Amino acid sequence: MSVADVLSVMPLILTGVGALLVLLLGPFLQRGLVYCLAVAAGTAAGVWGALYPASYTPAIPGISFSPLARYLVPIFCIAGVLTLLYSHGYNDRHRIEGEEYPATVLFGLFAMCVLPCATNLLTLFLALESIAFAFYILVAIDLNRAESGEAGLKYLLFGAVAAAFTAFGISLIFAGSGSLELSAALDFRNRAIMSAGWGMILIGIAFKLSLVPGHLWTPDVYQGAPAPVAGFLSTGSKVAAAAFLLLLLGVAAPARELHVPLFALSLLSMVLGNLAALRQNNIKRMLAYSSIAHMGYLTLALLTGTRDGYAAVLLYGAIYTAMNLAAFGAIAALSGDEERARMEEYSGVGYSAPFRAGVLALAMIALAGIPPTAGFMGKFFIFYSAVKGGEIALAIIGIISAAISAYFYLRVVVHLYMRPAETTPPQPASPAESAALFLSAAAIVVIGVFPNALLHYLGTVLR
Amino acid sequence: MKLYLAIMLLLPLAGGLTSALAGRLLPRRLLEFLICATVWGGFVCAALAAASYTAPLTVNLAPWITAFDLGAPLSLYLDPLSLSLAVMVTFVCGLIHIYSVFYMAEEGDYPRFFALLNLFVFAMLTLLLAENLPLLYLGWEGVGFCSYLLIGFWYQDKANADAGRKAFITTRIGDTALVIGIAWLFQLFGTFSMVQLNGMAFLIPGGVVTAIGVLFLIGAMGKSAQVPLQVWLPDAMAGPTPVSAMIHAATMVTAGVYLLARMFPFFGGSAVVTSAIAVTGGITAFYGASCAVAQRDLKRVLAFSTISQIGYMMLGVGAGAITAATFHLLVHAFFKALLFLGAGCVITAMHHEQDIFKMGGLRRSLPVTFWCFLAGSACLAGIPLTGGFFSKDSIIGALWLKGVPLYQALYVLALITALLTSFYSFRLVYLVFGGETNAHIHGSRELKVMELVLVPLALLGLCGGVLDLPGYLGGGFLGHFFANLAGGKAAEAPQATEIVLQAIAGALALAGLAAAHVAFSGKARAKRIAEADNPSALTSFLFHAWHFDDLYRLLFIRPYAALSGFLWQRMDEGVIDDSLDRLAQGVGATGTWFGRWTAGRISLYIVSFAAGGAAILGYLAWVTLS
Amino acid sequence: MISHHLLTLLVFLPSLGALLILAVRKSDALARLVALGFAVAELVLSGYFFTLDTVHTLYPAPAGFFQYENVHWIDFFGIRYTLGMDGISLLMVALTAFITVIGVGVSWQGIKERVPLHFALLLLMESGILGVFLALDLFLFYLFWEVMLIPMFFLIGIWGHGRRIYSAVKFFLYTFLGSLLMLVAIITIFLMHGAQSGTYSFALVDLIGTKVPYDVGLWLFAAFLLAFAIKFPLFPLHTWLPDAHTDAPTAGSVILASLLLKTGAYGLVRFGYPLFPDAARAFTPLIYAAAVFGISYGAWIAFAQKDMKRLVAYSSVSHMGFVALGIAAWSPIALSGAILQMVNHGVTTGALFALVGMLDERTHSREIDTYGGVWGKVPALSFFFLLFCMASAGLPGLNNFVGEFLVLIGTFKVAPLPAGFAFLGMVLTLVYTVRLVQEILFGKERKPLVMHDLSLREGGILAVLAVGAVYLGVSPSPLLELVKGPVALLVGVK
Amino acid sequence: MSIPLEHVIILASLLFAMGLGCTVAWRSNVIMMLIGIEIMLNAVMLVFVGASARWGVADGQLFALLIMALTSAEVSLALAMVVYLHRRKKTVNTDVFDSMKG
Repeated sequence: MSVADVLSVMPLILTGVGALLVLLLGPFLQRGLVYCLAVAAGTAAGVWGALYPASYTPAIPGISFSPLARYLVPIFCIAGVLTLLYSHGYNDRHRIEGEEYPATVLFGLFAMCVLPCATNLLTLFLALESIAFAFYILVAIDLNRAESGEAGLKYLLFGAVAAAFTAFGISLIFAGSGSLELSAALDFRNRAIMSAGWGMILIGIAFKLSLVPGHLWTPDVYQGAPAPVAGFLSTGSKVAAAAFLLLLLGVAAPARELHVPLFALSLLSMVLGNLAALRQNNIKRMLAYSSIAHMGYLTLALLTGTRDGYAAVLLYGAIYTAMNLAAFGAIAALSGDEERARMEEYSGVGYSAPFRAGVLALAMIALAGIPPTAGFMGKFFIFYSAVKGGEIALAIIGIISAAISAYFYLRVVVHLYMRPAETTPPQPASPAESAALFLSAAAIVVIGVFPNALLHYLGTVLR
Repeated sequence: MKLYLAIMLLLPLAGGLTSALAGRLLPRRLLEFLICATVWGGFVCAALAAASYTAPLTVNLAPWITAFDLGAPLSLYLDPLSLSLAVMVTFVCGLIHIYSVFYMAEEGDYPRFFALLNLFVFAMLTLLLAENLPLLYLGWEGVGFCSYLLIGFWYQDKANADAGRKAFITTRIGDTALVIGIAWLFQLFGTFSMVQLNGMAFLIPGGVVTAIGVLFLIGAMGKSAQVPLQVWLPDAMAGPTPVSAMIHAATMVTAGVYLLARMFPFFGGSAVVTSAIAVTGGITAFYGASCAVAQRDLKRVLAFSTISQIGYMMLGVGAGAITAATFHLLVHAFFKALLFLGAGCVITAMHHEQDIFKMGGLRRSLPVTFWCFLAGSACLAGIPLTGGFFSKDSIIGALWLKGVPLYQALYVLALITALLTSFYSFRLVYLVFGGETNAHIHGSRELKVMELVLVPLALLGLCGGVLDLPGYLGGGFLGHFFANLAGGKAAEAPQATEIVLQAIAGALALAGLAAAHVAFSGKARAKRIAEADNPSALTSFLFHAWHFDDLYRLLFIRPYAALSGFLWQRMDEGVIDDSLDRLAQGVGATGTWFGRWTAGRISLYIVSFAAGGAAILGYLAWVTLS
Repeated sequence: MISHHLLTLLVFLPSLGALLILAVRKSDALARLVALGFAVAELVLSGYFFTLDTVHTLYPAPAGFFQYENVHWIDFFGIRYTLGMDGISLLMVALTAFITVIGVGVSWQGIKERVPLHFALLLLMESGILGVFLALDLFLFYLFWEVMLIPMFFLIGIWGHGRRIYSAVKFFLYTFLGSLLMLVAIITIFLMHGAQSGTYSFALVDLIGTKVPYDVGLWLFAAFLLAFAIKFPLFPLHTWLPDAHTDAPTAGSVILASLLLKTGAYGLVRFGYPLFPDAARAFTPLIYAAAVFGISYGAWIAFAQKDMKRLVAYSSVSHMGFVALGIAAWSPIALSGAILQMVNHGVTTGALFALVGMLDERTHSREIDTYGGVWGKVPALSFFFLLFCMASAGLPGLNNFVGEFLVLIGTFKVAPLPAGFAFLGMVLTLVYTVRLVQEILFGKERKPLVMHDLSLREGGILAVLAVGAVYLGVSPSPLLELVKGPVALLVGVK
Repeated sequence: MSIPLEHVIILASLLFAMGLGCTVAWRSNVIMMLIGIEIMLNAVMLVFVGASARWGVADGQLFALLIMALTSAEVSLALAMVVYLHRRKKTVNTDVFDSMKG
């Protein structure tokens, strides 16, 4: 293990050590300082990840800082850092104390950073489950709200079942190919066992990506979890799950027998997610259903099995991260002692808190896929790759459901700007929140208008 | 020449715009002077143009609509037809403008009135002088628009505004046919120039000529108040009397006749079209006369007589006697303007009472009006040697000379109508001016001036015959002037025939006079007045103008309004929009139903998940193992 | 340098103004002034393009375009930032700049709340619409196409009346749903062209040459047509319009009617027909039917309306039918007429909405029943009301006549039957127009309304529009000359 | 190797299905659910160990060991949560915790 190896896995070290440090030093430091430390670790990991050249040679067994990792690690780090920035003020107001929160976030971030670096199934699975573990804790961390614990229980039980499926799938792949290398997943000599393994993995991932019918936990967990956690969960964890599949697939298309299951998952998720969100009056549940639908789009791109499709998945991951972080961040920043849950509670907020509401509105417009936001660019890429990959029927269904989805996103905007205020205006936002919101909003706009550089980089990410 | 024509058009336009935009800022006298001056200026231009006229010519003023091979420039065409009508229009309108100044002396909203009056003259001259059909249509609609607003000038009374609306919409129905005709012509020939089109009819099948001719005829029906589009004209009398005189008697309503005369070379070759025109004219002439017999409102009598007289002009066109039709048009303009203006004097004097059964004895209190009105009635009735006699007779004669059964039948109809015309003309005179006065007369300085305007018109009406004397009296000016027009040269009849025909017509006119005398002079007059309140069934039928209004209300207006509401509330909001709303509701409800799956119970979640997994695995097993 | 990017300046100048207004937000008066300043500057700039008679471009421009910009943007998909201006675009741009000034003018006093935001949205709207009229890259076009929905959504939703939120959402969803399928079609033709030629490009000039199999072309054109027909709006896809128009604030209605509807027609002319000529021909009977039916249907329903604004809204359905008819005929005269009619309808209907807005500001009622005898109270306002009603009814000498006449004549030449039915619309148009005039201006006062006549600002707005209406009616030739070249290129005649 | 891998997989599948059945059948009892999950993971480990033996590599055994660690962590987390929730509602019936739905 040379210095170069150490340097190449520096993001992992930074986040991992950061998590430990936060946990150890937490009792002795001021609360703000703890968050600062966590943010610093996350930022450093992200910057390092973005700047350090990627290579395929494993730094340590099972880990290599691949181009995919170089693309995803900064995204995860941004998600983690923004989450921390949102959380500070939020946790203050909601009396979520203790250093275990930033430590767990950093731990989750660490696991996320490991995932794209994985070179074998074992690391991959462990990373995936570690992420889940972090979120089991984070979701249930708000002891003042009964929903938080309830959501944690549901997530944990459901997650454990799903993890069992994934693990069984991996074990079958191992049984079929005799190897735990990533390439083993594409070794179809033993077709029956391999398909069964892939089917199991698919089901497990359907849970992670909240694809129908593994989606049922999503609304409950989003609602129950603290808003920043829900934001982190909906972005980091989902992108990681998508990356899990991409790592297994490389640049190869999914086996042809998987086409129908993937098709069904995508179709059901897009339609059900968008429709169920239509009249949802709880904003976080609405975002949960929207999440389901968006993961349906993602699956649509994946389904095509083309480089374009995979690139679209990766781009969409980044864009979706920006959009959802902006949305949940705004929700967190607008919350007082309690979160604004119902839509009505956002009435008139557009004028009492113009910046935060503006970011929320922007996020909604982006989620609806309206240009010139990144959401449009992402959807465009997805539907482009779908049409190019021959999935025209599904693309049309998806696009119609996306059009319908504009309704519930706009409902939020309607409440923000077009209805008289019903609740007390929110407190002023902290600088950290403002900065984080500004960052995510800027990302939405910049990726929406100038996606070229990112797109070109994506071309090099896929092996 | 170009200058004359341009100024002739621009003066009234400028006057109208000035009055519309700055009328309130100018002193009233100045404005009044201005609007009269513009029209008289137009007359001077027309006269100068007539003086220097040598041969038909086209004048290009400016481009208007130009797109690819479509060209509709602002170009004017001067030929005997347009020239003579332009002179007449400017002259009659000039007189009526002067009359209006005094008639409307007490009106507060005078700038609007004068603006519309002047704009009307502009539009009418455009209509007459237009070289191409779109420009003609501009004038055509322009006069319709002015007429609409002038009928409803006293807009606060709903009836007036309704009358204006009725006129506008009814004529628009005809106009639409006209535009379709124009479009068709352009499709066939690629030009709008009437001069060019008139020489090209032979290029296309007769059936098409007929169809286009019928479309133009429908257009003319609307504007010239011919059956079945005549319903608007009687109501149009709601407007101020000078308006009725100028627009709804002398000028605008004859536009249809003008159009058909102008395009006659085009469809003159189609017997169907000419017959259709003639039949329309014949029926209308009879219809108008029959209704006029039973009217009680002074202006409505005149309105129906206008309908009837224009029917005669149509008959003339239908018989191919363009000269005769134009002759009658000109003379009619004089005497009908005269009658309306006389009626205006009467109405002013009678404090806006228009019921002829409530009038009487005015021959003493309004002697000038009486004599002029009498002259006008004589012309209308066609009493021998008046202008009306010669002009009407030349049309009736032309019918007979066609020598075709259809036209001979129309000849008989025209004679009956002539008898009726004479009867109702003098009925009117007897009722209004006969008997003894029973009302206080409102005399004023304005009334004196108004009466003065009647005199030149009366003279022109009486002596109008010299414009085109019959052959045995040395032939006429118009006949020569129009000789080069297609259809301008009327069939020359032997003088003996002509004299006989005129004798018959003259005798009938005198018979009508005699009948009116018997029925309405002296004691009989009082008896008729007493009877008037319980009219017979026939009188009532005629009084209600054959119930055309009721029929149309039943057939068109009510269903239109009902269907309009139906389309809006049942179709648009009920079916189309509601189905969308329902669809949206349905989609939303489906969503809520989907949402119910997330019931909050983890056991259900896991069962669903396991079921999904089983389905996928089952499918995979089925695919890989089969 | 800047002279090569005039089009960019043209498109984004209003956005700049909007950002400025939002950034300052100091006082309402300042916001108004800045908005007016930018709108007028934009109008001047668009006027400047009329003076450019020669091809003046840094980039090789396709035939007919005298201003052109073509810059790298998203190479990954072959998307370029391509703006181009020909006679048709110029006309639409000028209309947009003109109507935006009017829009700023009519909302000068009517908008009392959140003034800076309102004016910023108006300017953003202008940017979006200008982008639609200038974009020659299909992706860019689509982008602007959607962008312009957002400001309108806010305008209706925030400052609207009645069921404003319902209307705003309906407007948005309806148009959004329609346009997304167009996106699929755009992607499809892009991929087909790429497969055929090897170069992937969204540029219109490239895509026009694509060989599209007939049956695929039908589907693709249908997707385009759906998007455009909703904007148009063609029967039976028009039901968003009465709601949106009625509930929008005055400036919103003006811009919606005058500009937004035109984007549909423009899209069909610029993209729909040229990209899929064969499919378009196959769909022509359908468009004829929708157009002709819409003309009569809209007019007929307008007659029954109780709300002035709704009446004018339905009249738009009717009038835009003529535009659709002219496009469907796809003959030089009809197409010129349709393009001219877009401008005409923009001026006339914009003016009518402005007038209705002015009446509404005075009496707070749009119910026709509350009015009556208005002429006696506010003669100047009534004068303009009558003028624009008559223009709308197609009185010759005013603007609408020229467009409708050209459309009808041109259509009659190639398709007598649809044109013949469309002629009947002329009568129906008059029926409802005259009814409106009658009930509002004439008759006796039905309710005691206190009204003051036009202010200088209102008079100025209406006078400018009136000059436009008369000018277009009397001297349309220069504008027809302007569109002649592009139309000839589109239709394929010399 | 005396037992073919197929047999191991079939056995493990049965085990997995039974575990799943356990989680599903006792529906709401959280303890039974955890036991079921445990059985499912045991099935996974069985396959790993079997496959390791079949292919002659130790990777599978390693994986199995780590799954053991994973399960213990999971169960401890779950039980902690159960205790926490039990304090609130005095029950281990998960379906009682359904305050969020729709």
